[in-house]
Amino acid sequence: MSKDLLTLKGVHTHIGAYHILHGVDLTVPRGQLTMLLGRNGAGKTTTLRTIMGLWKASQGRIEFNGTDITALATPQIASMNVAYVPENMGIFSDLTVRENMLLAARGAKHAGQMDDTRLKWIFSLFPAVEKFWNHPAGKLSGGQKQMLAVSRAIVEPRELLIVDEPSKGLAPAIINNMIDAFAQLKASGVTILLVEQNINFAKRLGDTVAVMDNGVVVHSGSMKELAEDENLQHSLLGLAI
Amino acid sequence: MSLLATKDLTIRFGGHVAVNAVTCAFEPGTLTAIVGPNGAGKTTYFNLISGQLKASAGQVTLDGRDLSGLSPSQRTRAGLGRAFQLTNLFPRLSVLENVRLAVQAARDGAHRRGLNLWSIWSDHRALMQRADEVLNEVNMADKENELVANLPHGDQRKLEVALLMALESKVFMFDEPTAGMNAAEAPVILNLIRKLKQDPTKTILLVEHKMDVVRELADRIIVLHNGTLVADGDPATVIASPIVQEAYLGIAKEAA
Amino acid sequence: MNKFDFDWKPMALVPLLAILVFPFIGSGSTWVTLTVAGLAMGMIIFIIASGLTLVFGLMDVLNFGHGVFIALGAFVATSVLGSMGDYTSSESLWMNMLAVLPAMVVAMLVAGAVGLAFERFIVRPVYGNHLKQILITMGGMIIGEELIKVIWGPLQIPLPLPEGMRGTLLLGDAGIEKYRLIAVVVGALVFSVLLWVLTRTKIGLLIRAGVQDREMVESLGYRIKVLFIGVFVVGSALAGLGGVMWGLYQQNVTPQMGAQVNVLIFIVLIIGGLGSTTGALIGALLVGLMANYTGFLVPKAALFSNIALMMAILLWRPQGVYALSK
Amino acid sequence: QGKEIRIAHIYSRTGPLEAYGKQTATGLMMGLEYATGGTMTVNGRKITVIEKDDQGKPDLGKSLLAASYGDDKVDLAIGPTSSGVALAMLPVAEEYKKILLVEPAVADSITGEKWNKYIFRTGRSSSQDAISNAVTVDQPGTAIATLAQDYAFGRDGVKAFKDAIKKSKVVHEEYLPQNTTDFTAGVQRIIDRMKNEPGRKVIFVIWAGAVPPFAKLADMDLKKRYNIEVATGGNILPAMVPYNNFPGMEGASYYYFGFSKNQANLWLVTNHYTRFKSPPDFFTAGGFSAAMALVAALKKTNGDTGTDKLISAMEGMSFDTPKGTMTFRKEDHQAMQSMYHFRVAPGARPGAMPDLHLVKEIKPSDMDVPIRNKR
Amino acid sequence: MLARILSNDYPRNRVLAVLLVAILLALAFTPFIFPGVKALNVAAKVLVFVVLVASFDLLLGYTGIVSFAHTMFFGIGAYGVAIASTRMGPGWSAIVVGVVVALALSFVLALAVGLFSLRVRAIFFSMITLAVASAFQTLASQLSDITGGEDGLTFKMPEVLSPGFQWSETPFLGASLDGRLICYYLLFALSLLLLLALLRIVNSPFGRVLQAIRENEFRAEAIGYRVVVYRTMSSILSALFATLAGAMLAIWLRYNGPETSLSFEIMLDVLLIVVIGGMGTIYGAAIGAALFLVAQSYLQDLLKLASDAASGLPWLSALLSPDRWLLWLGLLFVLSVYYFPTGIVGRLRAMRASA
Ligand SMILES: Nc1ncnc2c1ncn2[C@@H]1O[C@H](COP(=O)(O)OP(=O)(O)OP(=O)(O)O)[C@@H](O)[C@H]1O
Ligand SMILES: Nc1ncnc2c1ncn2[C@@H]1O[C@H](COP(=O)(O)OP(=O)(O)OP(=O)(O)O)[C@@H](O)[C@H]1O
Ligand SMILES: [Mg+2]
Ligand SMILES: [Mg+2]
Repeated sequence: MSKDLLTLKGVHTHIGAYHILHGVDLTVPRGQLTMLLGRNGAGKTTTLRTIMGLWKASQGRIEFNGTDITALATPQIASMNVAYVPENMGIFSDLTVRENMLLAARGAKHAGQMDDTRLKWIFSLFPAVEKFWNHPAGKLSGGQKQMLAVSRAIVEPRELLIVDEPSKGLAPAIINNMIDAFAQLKASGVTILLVEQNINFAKRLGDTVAVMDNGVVVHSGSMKELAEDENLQHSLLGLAI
Repeated sequence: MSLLATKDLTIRFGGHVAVNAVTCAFEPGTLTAIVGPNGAGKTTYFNLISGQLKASAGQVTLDGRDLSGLSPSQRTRAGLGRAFQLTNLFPRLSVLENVRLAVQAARDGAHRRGLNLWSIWSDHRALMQRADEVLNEVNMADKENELVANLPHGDQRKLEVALLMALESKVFMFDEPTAGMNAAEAPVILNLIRKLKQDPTKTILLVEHKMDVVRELADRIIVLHNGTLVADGDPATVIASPIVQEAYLGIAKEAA
Repeated sequence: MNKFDFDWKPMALVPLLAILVFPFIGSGSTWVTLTVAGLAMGMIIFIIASGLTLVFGLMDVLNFGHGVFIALGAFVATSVLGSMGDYTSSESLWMNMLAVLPAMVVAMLVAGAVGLAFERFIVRPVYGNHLKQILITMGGMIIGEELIKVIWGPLQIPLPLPEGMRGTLLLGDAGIEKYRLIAVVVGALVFSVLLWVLTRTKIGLLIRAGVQDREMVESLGYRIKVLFIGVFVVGSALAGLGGVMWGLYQQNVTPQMGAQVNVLIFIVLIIGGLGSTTGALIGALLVGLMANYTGFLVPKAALFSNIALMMAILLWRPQGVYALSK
Repeated sequence: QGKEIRIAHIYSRTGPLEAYGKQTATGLMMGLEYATGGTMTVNGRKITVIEKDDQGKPDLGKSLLAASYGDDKVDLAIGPTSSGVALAMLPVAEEYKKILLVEPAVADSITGEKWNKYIFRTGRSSSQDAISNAVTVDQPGTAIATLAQDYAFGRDGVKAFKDAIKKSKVVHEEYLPQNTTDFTAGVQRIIDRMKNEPGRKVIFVIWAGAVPPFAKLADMDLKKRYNIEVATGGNILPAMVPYNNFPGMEGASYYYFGFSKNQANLWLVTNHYTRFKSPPDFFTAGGFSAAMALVAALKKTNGDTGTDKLISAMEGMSFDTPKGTMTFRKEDHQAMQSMYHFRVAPGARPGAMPDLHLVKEIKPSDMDVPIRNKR
Repeated sequence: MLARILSNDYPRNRVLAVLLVAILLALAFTPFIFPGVKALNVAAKVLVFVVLVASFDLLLGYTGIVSFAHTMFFGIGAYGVAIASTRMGPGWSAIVVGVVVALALSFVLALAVGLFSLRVRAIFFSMITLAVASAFQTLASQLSDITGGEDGLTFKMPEVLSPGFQWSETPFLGASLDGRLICYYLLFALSLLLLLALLRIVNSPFGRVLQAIRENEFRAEAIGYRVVVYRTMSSILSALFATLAGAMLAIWLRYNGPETSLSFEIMLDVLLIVVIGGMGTIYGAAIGAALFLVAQSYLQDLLKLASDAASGLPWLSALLSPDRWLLWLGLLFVLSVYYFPTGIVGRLRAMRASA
């Protein structure tokens, strides 16, 4: 078993006529939380979508757990025990919160079969999910939808969790809960790949970090190193903290 | 005199009271931040003001005029401008066309808004000129012929603001304008808001979860919690108040 | 929004309508004849519409070509039943069933198989785009009708009802055709199976979710493509079954018979609300009853009874009687 | 001389009446073959038939006819299948001053108010249909209810039928939308009206199109329950299959292959069997008759296709057809012809080929067909 | 000058411009370059359909409303002229009265349909219009005392527009100089005028708002446009133009019936032409109508040639039989969605963009 759960080597992605990713190299070490940072439009979301098979890599190789998944279809990738929270949250607004959760729980045939203790844990992190259990998800507020999206991804244990900007639109208190949640998941052995704009979030959770710009990874290393080096932060992310 | 005011504004969804008797007034030349936990009712409050939702009770007044019963479009024409939490533009039209539509909407009288069919014979160069001006103000003139769908996220948010400027609204309502923007991009939007703030005739309402932004921009903060207005005052006091510390910032850890 | 506050109002519409018209009809036996026949007709309509509740109601595919599968089912039935003269001419209902059941199965298989091709070449490129769906499925329908003409010829083909299913049962002075009772049984069966699958299994949820956000469903690990193909095939097969029932009812099949009921079944679905099997049943029953009542009371208006009914329902509930929130 | 005779045959090769149109075309070609003794020539002039598809669309038929006369320079035209198309075509014949031989469109107005002198018709008219049918049911003490589609064809049919009724009385007229599939309500209205009538009770059905009510009328067991009989006119063979549900039912038909024993019909039936493995149908006989009329006229003019010559040759002309001798009435150019009073064989089996017995040939002299045109 | 005529909306592609000019010239000189009754009939039908399709494009391409009731207004126009000419006798006053009454009726109906459209979802609206249109067609055939029922109405036009009117005995370049020719050029002028008017409308401030509504109805309302009003107005305008197209058809055919102007088949043709030509581009209507109608009119002739050529292969020749022309039309529907998702105009313009 290799050290890295997920590796991307020289991945290129085209969307229609646009060439978006220009040879992304990325490794996600097993059991760690990897942060993917970068300016708007750097290609983070595209990278995650390419991993999930939602865009097809036109060149390069993606390996998960030693298997080449570059050409696999999305459902196959997801079935290899991968959970994904997309940037637009992917809430099924016609369905109730309960039904949304049920679909994410692949093992359960009906709501009664979902893991109770795990649900309790999710409810304690995101009270809104419990409160609106039987409501159509489309009626939730922006932040509540975000909570539901993350809850869905963690309703069953997964080996790899890929999350695109989970803190967007969340109140500070809930962001704290979410940080706790990721910390607990990590402690239970889950590998996490996280895109985040919230730099505090990144600093508190990240083990390793990769920074993208213009469709390539321009820096990778440990989070600690980046957090301590303000110059590096400035040149990579264009901000002073 | 306050420009915009709400009195006992309330809405119920079934048994759930999303906004509960909120009474509040907003002065011209000020920026008021609205904060509160997720699901507190901030967006819903905006929806009630701009007319997207019908209030169960209470009223909204602008310049002393009661807006109850007016449609969203009528409220916009009365001077309420609103940007949306999720970007909401005309994706397959060009940047210039997007702004021009707002300019056209701002012109008084049915004639200008295109309803008078004789206007099909008239020239509409003036509309284009004004649209160009607005795009210059937000530094997007170079992208005027791009389709909005092809713009990066940040530019789309900028365009949202440009539309409000073109509408020449008196009240500007921003719902998390920087959501999903990183620390390097967000300042562009914030600068635009800052620029608007300098106009003493404009009233600005801002919903935002990033406390550093709120702290820097707001003249005043109001706090919604479970639909009720629970705090109102200058930024420092409100942020320090126990309700914000606990329910919102989660310092004492116990969230909605 | 709680699942316990059951929405009973639409259910009351059917008996309400029946009771309301009673004073206008006057004669009890006439009323019984009209009502029972109308309800049974509703069941037949439900059977031919049931496939579309899946394809249009759940998958949101505006399939104008649905009628072709109805016609196809009916034509297949003429071929199958035509070769089983001994069974169809028997007076025994059970012997007849031995002919009709295989006809149904073969019709469903053929329609399902054609549905598979239809999904692949006609529908797949246009998921999510109603306008293109209209155009391309229209094209599919024209092609299908023409191919039926190439295979079975342009002439109408008689599809006589097996002996044992003919005739009328008498309830006092009121009469009800036997075949309609058979349709009620088949309809009830289709309804219960559909309802069970859609509400008691995850399939219904998955389809509804897949229509809204295909990518997300795939990201959750479900093979939506296979699911959609499956649903489309089942929808087509149900249309094939509907074709057999409809053909036997008319005792006569033509290549255009599917296209002729297209509008009717769309109306039924709109009344019922997209995606609701129960709604579709209520819609079908209302349409069946309404046609008989207006046909009896004001025949001139019978032509518009469906449209008037649909308009009235939409003014009451713009999404149909049982709308999924949208 | 020697120049070919060009004829346009405009009919529904496609569209709702495709099946009818194709029969006419077969009949026409076979008729020409028979009438010319297989030479396809009259007086040394070869007959060329140009076929055109009006798709059942009046506007298309109209422009096809104009193009036939104008661009293709045909000498005369035959067709079309549908009455609507025919009515749209009539003025074109007048504009181009060329003959249009109508077959098999039935509307009375073709040889009635919309008629012009270039129009001839070999097909039967609605009146001929209605009158012959009236002859078959018209008995003293009979109460009749009509069941017809609610549009011009149905209403005119009922009107003509009523005009022709002498001894019985029509007690109820039921009109249903053209695309009706559930007949319960309409029939219930008829039952409510008729169940207390004394004497013989008949529902007379005038229905065109794919979904005739016979099967459903049969399933309602009206005879058993209320002693109500059903009667209707003839049709193409597949449409008459449901008639077998009513053994003994009577009506009048334009054609049934077994009824006529003349030379032409025998030739038609035998040759049709050998070529198509089926008996000739309704419209095959029509096309055949049109061809025979045409050849008879051309023979009379010695192959001259001048319009005026042809008109004077055809007015009052008698000619042989599979249905016996027909005569173009001088006044309105309608072919006067026999109709057949039929009875469904007592032992008819539902679902099988329609089995009709001839009761009586209704001769032209038995029918008083009114002249409706203004000449 | 040209800019003003074309309302600043140029073809924006050289091939497209050439194509348009070619169609314009071909239509202008049809009677002389393509002599014969059939060619003239096809050209006249193109003229009528250009207007009909462009008016539908205003609704579908620019406002984003899918309505199947468009032929209803087409039919009203045709019946207006037909009924007035039948009742009042041939003459210009009959035409004027017919057109005016038809426009008024269309106005009222379009207003009602337009207002109803706002209560229900878009696809529901389409299905409702489908039902209404089919009911209207049945109604037209039932009211046979007025409309002539299934058989329709055959009537005469004023003397100058009739084939009987010869203003010169000697044919010019193979075309006989008669009333038909005058009638053709009347249609030509009307068609051009109405097309340019539609171009004006879609490029006016009003037209821009329609596009905004198509793109994002919610936001259009939010920036101050009352969607109801614009939608209704667009429905009415497009209905009025369709009515005029119907009147043109009746004037040309001197016949009208339910099949001719109300049938669902025409609706489908219109829909297909809009898509083939390119939605949301008035020019697409012109190109689509010309190509489609010419193809449709000669499809059966073409198939006959093909099936004769394939007579060696019985099954192929059966499929190619002219009687199966609908099969090929159906295939055209399918292929056009596959290969012309943005229509001819969209295709051509995209070529320029990527070149
Ligand atoms: N569907 C698309 N078609 C064309 N270009 C696209 C599409 N989606 C994304 N892009 C472009 O690809 C580039 C990378 O986008 P991506 O969404 O991956 O960036 P990101 O790093 O996730 O940015 P953000 O922080 O704003 O979410 C951007 O320039 C964007 O404009
Ligand atoms: N149409 C609706 N029907 C039912 N409930 C609704 C509806 N709209 C909003 N709600 C409920 O009202 C509450 C307030 O929602 P709102 O969107 O105003 O929150 P918010 O303060 O903007 O939150 P966020 O910060 O997450 O955007 C939520 O609990 C939401 O579920
Ligand atoms: Mg992103
Ligand atoms: Mg909000």
